[in-house]
Amino acid sequence: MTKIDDYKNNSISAWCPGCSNFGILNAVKNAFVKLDKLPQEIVIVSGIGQAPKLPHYLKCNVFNGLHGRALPVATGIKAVNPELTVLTVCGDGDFYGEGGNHLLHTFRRNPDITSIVHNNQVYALTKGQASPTTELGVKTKLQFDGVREEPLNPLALAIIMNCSFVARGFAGDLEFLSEIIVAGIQHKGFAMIDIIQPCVTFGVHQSPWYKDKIYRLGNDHNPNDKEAALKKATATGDKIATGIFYINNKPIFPEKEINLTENFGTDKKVLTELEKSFC
Amino acid sequence: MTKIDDYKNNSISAWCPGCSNFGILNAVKNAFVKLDKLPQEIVIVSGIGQAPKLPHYLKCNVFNGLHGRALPVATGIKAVNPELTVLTVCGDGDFYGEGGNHLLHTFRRNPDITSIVHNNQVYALTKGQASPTTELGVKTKLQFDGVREEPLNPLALAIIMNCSFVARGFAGDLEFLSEIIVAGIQHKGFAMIDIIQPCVTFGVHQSPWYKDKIYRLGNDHNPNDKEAALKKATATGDKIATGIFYINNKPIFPEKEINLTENFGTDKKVLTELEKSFC
Amino acid sequence: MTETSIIICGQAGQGIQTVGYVLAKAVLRSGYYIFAWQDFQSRIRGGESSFRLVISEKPISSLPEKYDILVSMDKSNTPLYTPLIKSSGIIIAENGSGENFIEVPFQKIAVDIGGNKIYSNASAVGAVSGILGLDFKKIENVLKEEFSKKSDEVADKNIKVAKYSYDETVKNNSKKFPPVKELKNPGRKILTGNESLALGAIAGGCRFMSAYPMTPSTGVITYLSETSQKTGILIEQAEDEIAAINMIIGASFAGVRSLTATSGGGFALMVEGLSLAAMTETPVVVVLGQRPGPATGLPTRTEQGELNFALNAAPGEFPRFIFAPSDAVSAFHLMIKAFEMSQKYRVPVIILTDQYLADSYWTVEDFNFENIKLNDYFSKPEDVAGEFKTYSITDTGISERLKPGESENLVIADSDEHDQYGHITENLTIRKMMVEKRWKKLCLMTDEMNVVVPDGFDKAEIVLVSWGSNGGIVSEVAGILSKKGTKTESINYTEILPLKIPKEFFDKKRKFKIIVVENNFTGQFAGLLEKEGVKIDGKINKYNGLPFTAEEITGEIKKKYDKN
Amino acid sequence: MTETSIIICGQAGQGIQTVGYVLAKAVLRSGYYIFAWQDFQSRIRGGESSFRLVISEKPISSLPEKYDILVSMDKSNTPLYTPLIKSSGIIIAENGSGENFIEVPFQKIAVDIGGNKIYSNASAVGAVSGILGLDFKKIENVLKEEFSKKSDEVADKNIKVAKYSYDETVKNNSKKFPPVKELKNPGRKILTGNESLALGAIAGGCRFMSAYPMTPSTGVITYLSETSQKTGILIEQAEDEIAAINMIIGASFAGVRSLTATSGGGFALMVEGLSLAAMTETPVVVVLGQRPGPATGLPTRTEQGELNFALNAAPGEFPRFIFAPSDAVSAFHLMIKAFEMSQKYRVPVIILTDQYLADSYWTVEDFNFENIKLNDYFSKPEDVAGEFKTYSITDTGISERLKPGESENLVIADSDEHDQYGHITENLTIRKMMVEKRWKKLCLMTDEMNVVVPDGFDKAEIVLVSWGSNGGIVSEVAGILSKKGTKTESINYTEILPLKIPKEFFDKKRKFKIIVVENNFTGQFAGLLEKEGVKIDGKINKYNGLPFTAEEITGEIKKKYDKN
Ligand SMILES: Cc1ncc(C[n+]2csc(CCOP(=O)(O)OP(=O)(O)O)c2C)c(N)n1
Ligand SMILES: Cc1ncc(C[n+]2csc(CCOP(=O)(O)OP(=O)(O)O)c2C)c(N)n1
Ligand code: SF4
Ligand code: SF4
Ligand SMILES: [Mg+2]
Ligand SMILES: [Mg+2]
Repeated sequence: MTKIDDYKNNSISAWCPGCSNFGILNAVKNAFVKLDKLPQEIVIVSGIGQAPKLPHYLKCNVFNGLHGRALPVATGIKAVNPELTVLTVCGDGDFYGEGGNHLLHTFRRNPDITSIVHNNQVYALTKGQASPTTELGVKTKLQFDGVREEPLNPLALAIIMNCSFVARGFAGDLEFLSEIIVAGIQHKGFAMIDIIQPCVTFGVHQSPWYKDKIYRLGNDHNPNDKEAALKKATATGDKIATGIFYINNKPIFPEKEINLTENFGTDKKVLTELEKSFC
Repeated sequence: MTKIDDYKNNSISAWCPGCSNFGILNAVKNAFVKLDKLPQEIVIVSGIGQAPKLPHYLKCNVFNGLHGRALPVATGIKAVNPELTVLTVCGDGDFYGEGGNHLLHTFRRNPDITSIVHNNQVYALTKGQASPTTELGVKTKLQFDGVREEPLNPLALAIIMNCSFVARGFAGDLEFLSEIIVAGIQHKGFAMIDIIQPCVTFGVHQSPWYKDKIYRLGNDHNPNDKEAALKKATATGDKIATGIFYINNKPIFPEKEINLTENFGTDKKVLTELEKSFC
Repeated sequence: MTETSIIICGQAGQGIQTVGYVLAKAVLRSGYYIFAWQDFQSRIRGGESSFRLVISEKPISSLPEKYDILVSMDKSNTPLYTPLIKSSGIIIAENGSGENFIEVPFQKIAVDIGGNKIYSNASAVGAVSGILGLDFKKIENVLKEEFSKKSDEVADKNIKVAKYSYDETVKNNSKKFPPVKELKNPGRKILTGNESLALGAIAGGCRFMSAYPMTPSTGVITYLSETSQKTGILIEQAEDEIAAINMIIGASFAGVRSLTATSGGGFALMVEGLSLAAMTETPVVVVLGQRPGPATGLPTRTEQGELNFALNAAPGEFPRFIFAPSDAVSAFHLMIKAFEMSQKYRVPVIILTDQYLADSYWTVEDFNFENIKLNDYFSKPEDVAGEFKTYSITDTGISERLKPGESENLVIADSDEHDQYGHITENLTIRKMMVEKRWKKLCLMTDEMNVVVPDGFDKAEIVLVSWGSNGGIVSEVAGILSKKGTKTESINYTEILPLKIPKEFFDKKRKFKIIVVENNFTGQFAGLLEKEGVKIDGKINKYNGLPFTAEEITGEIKKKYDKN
Repeated sequence: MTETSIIICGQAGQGIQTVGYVLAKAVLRSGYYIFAWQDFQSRIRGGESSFRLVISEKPISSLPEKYDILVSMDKSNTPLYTPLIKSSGIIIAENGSGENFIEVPFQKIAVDIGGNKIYSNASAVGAVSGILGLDFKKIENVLKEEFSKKSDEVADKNIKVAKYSYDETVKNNSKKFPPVKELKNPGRKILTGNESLALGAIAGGCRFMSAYPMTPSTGVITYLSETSQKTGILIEQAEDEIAAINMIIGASFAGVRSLTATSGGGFALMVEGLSLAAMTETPVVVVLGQRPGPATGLPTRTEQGELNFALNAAPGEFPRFIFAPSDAVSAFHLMIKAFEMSQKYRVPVIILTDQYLADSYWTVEDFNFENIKLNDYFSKPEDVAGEFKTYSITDTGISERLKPGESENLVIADSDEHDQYGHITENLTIRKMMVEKRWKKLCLMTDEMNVVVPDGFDKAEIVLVSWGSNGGIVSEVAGILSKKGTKTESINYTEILPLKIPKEFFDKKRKFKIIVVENNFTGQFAGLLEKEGVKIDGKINKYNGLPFTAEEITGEIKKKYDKN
């Protein structure tokens, strides 16, 4: 069995003291322990932002790519080496803003990867502009008159796009969050986990505000029921559900799981056969 | 009153003989007549593909831009000159594939433009690859083993994203289609009209196949009812609904409708005032 | 027959490509060399298009100014292409008049014999092969191979129609051309530049390709898709070009050789990804098939307007390889080299092609598969001492490479500036070290470059310099000029960056004139040489979307230098 | 006091920028010149950062190697910045020891006097101004202006704390610095490069800006957003950089001057849009704020690594303008020129800045608003004869322009190759004409370019050539070297493309050495000159993410040329 310390590295974090990102980091480590994944079996692909620095504070394989482009990189990795456990870690700007088109089509492609989205409703690293999930009317330096654009509902979007696994976590509920992450990783297919991640620096709401409102989805919610999932995802009112909203088992990409990394060079017989068609 | 001929230009079409694009072209012209729009009042922004050649076969202002990028161009035009009637004309690859991220965020931004999507379920101009709406299993030169990715449901996506006006048309039902286009243009906000556009060259299904299945949404459908709209949009079975699925009135971008094109140069008083803060 | 040139013209969708291809293959098998270029519009049906086929006893890779035979499948196309036919040439069409005109009722024969006008193409094939005096058996075989994929009946009908048309033409027309002879057929092949690139990718160990369709490069992924069941290469159409390059970066990071292909507009979208590949030192091979720009430009035409873009694309500074194949053989071998170099140096490689190279059919003597040797540039985990460093500082700038998951060693890559382990850093001393590490590779990279220079070329009066797909044309021009008395040599660059320049170019007292021939407006390759201090004596540029012909270049030189 | 230099250091989030800014403004109002550079990390809280402030009686735009005063707001930062302090310098901090150390309990004073440790900054401001002998009234005013935006109470408390700290410092320390005097204050301004660009955009008639946040350029849109109610400029944050450039292309097509701003990675995503602007001849102005690459690189540091990228970015060939401001005044005026030129020639204009220019505070004597004259380059619909042609062929390459919707004239633009009306064409004769039309503009465009050259510079021993933000530094170096006996001149390029080169550079017998100073590894500007045939005698490059200091360059030159 692996231990929390197996994933510990000695980097000094660049996150703000007290940030809820630390909670997510711990939940991720916990999930790895629960799954007994060796660091070498894991690849975390991340984008650019505060949240995407996460894999630098862990021990595992890491590809810290471009802002908005974690999904295709992760897809490429998993496509050629299905033995790896591949996750993405992104910010909400990263994942829903710059990277929106990849998300839309990853729902359709359904690679077997797990995406963790630190949804702090802000572009933190660039110092506080509105993200696609910022609420209407919130004023920022750039949205000087307040946000005019309707916030995007990631869960509803994922469900309507038949995403294979859709969940919401709360950075302040480490235990449940790590359970959700475990389930997401275990799920065969694309698992999107949106995490409410209060930002102590730029955030409109802080953890205590959320604590009152957040509840865990119970056994009465059937994640195979799309309609119910959608209802939960679009529910308005004072309560915020966390947990697994939707599960939709469907073929993954690529259908044949072959470790192509073991496959070096090309059979000259094949070449010769192909060549014939040109004679 | 304007007449059909007011929109006629003498270009020779590069579309295949018999293509259903011609039906859409006529429906668009009809709509302009019904709305009594002068050619000069209209701007059509298009992408790249077979369908986006449409504005070259019309008389109006035209901006034929890049593959996938019609929406932001149209948004920019309408933002600074609200007096113009701005449409986009795109292919399904153009609009849902390359341009997916703009679509996602245009739903949120809600500019007062009307988007016509020629959904022929194929990348026609590049000779027949799968588009985001091609059905599972369809074989193409590139999707040699058949399409593996789930088709995108544009209407459901639009509705869940609270798109301001969501409709489906059929290129073979000119009359109803032009009514829908009229309604879309009249609607204040972002109107997305997905049009079933059978491709005689690469298409899996042709017009007669559709004719049997297509029906017009009647008065029993209330487009203000989001749930009903979603149900219609996700309905499976043999029938294909056309008409206005969903209407959601909400603030447009930009909220203040000011014709900035009439506004030349800068008041030096403002500059002087701003300058003071740096002293 | 030593050389015959044919235009087959018609509307898009009429299948003139099939006519041309069947003829080309049959002639190839009679031991001739083939070169064929396709000229088409950005549309699916209708309009104007042509398949230009040159048949020769000698290797050939350029087009003539005027052709021997016009085969017109479409009335409205005939007048457009007639001006390209020699006065001694002939026109084969459904109807028309004049001395050089051969009337063949393609459609009538198709319907009468095959029962459907879709066999008009077979009828055209038959007529032309009759005129050429081709052994019909050759045509029959090719038709069988091509159409039995559909059904035996279709194949049969094609053959029947072709045969009828062949016999009729032979009967009704005294041959006007020296017939195609039966030469020795050493098993030559014809294939397009794109097919050749794809074959090179297979030979180069490619395991993953992702791309978004874009003319003129789509053929690469299409071929790899069609053959994927045999090769085991994984193919994925991406949602956009940004996804395509990021997917292959992922796959390459995981440990497999990966490819993408696009054109200028799509490449523009890949540029940020290119810099990601460079910063993370993840090998990628990107095919950039040029077409006339800016923006959408002329999607189906040819140009060499994106050399400077390829050289300088992407934020930040890093070394890269740029190759520009001249023909199908060169495309094949450079693709293999691209994979090898990108793996060895962990840098991006760009392969510049253009519509002329990508869509043309080229004759290949032999790919020499037996000489291909791929090297595995990954280290063995057991050879790694201590904690693994993705970006270890070495004398060469090249660091050891491991695959994630293969061993306990963790592989860490970062698009931020990073330390040797791959972790993000803001230590500016490390920053400086890393910039130097990345650039240190340049020295060895330059050693890998080959520029083929004719012996004693500096004794010539004129040295024509070209790059990429103009190689064949320019070498032909050199031959023509030399024959006419102006000693001319040609040097074609296919390995462009890091740039190597023959020392003779810098000789202040050199006697030869350097004339750079390029398919662009600004003379981009000339500029590259100038930057290094080479004086350019003349530039010949074409930018209307069409390839050069040898006659054209010869004419320009004559005009400029008053050479015979 | 003639010149004093100060480092204020601390963690991100501690507000050292406020300390520095308040001091800078107060000193400015005493008639001094200010220059301040900000050095920070890519994080929100913690870590290491500094605000470097130089106060001088003379204009100044560069940083010293060593500073007079260190103000440390954070214990862990103190040892990092202490090495940058002169041996005669002093350190002001909460605690420490040594002769040059002044202990000021920032936090204690903040809590005791203001009731909250957030007033520590005010305490630091007070202490430093005490040391500098600043008239406290000046500080009080600035604090009031800055903090009364929040509330009068906050302003008051800040003032109280600062005053207390000021008095204590004055009381307890014998002054070590010649005090700040009351010079004549001619109403100078301080502002960052980004603010200056934004102000230039307002003055240049900008009506629409869309951008996606990216360091170091975000400040441009932020300033325009903050002032939008006054200016009426419409601001929209885009979902990505592709949307940003396409939105401004749309707005510009509709008829308004439009702007976007980004950094290298975002610019990469705009490259296809850039070629769309070029092909459709739609004016756009794009600010490219450089930072060290490749890829994400060092987001908050400085570099000049994207000149070649800006020069060659985008598929296809087309002319463009590139400007690279040297300081705030230059940023302001070049932004206006950018708008004018892009409108006049209907071409894209790229403004190259870098973190050094964008984030630094520069002193501006006067923007001379009264001299700004904007021209309306649109035609009057009534002056248009016949059917309107968006791309009419003219002698200059410049076509008439109209706004869609303004009249019966239809405005048609196309990213495909097009005819004069703007409709898609595959006519290759028109293609050729259109390529030539687009390039014809180059001639007049070149005439618009200014390169400021000192009189008789060719009599110097050394001519230092730089571009963009290095102008001030390099001119200082020239002064130092000249004073030491090596006659040195400096030429700083702010108007880069189309490139104009002083004829003296080409003189084979020139006596002066050309040394090019750039913040990059490969010497990109040097390469540009070389391409045109200029021999470069030396290159000085820095690429660790930090700006040059004059001492550093002087040292390099000494090393290389053994010049004292
Ligand atoms: C192409 C590109 N555009 C913009 C940026 C600048 N950028 C860096 S992080 C960021 C936003 C971060 O927000 P989010 O993804 O929500 O992460 P957070 O910092 O909030 O955790 C932006 C816009 C970039 N690095 N690359
Ligand atoms: C950036 C970019 N990528 C790819 C292309 C090539 N391309 C042109 S049209 C097209 C697809 C057309 O499909 P669709 O949008 O569905 O239009 P249709 O032709 O089917 O009407 C593609 C991929 C391009 N022009 N630009
Ligand atoms: S800015 Fe916000 S989200 Fe980012 S590390 Fe700080 S508190 Fe956390
Ligand atoms: S390819 Fe299909 S969609 Fe395009 S014009 Fe032809 S029939 Fe219409
Ligand atoms: Mg965020
Ligand atoms: Mg389509």
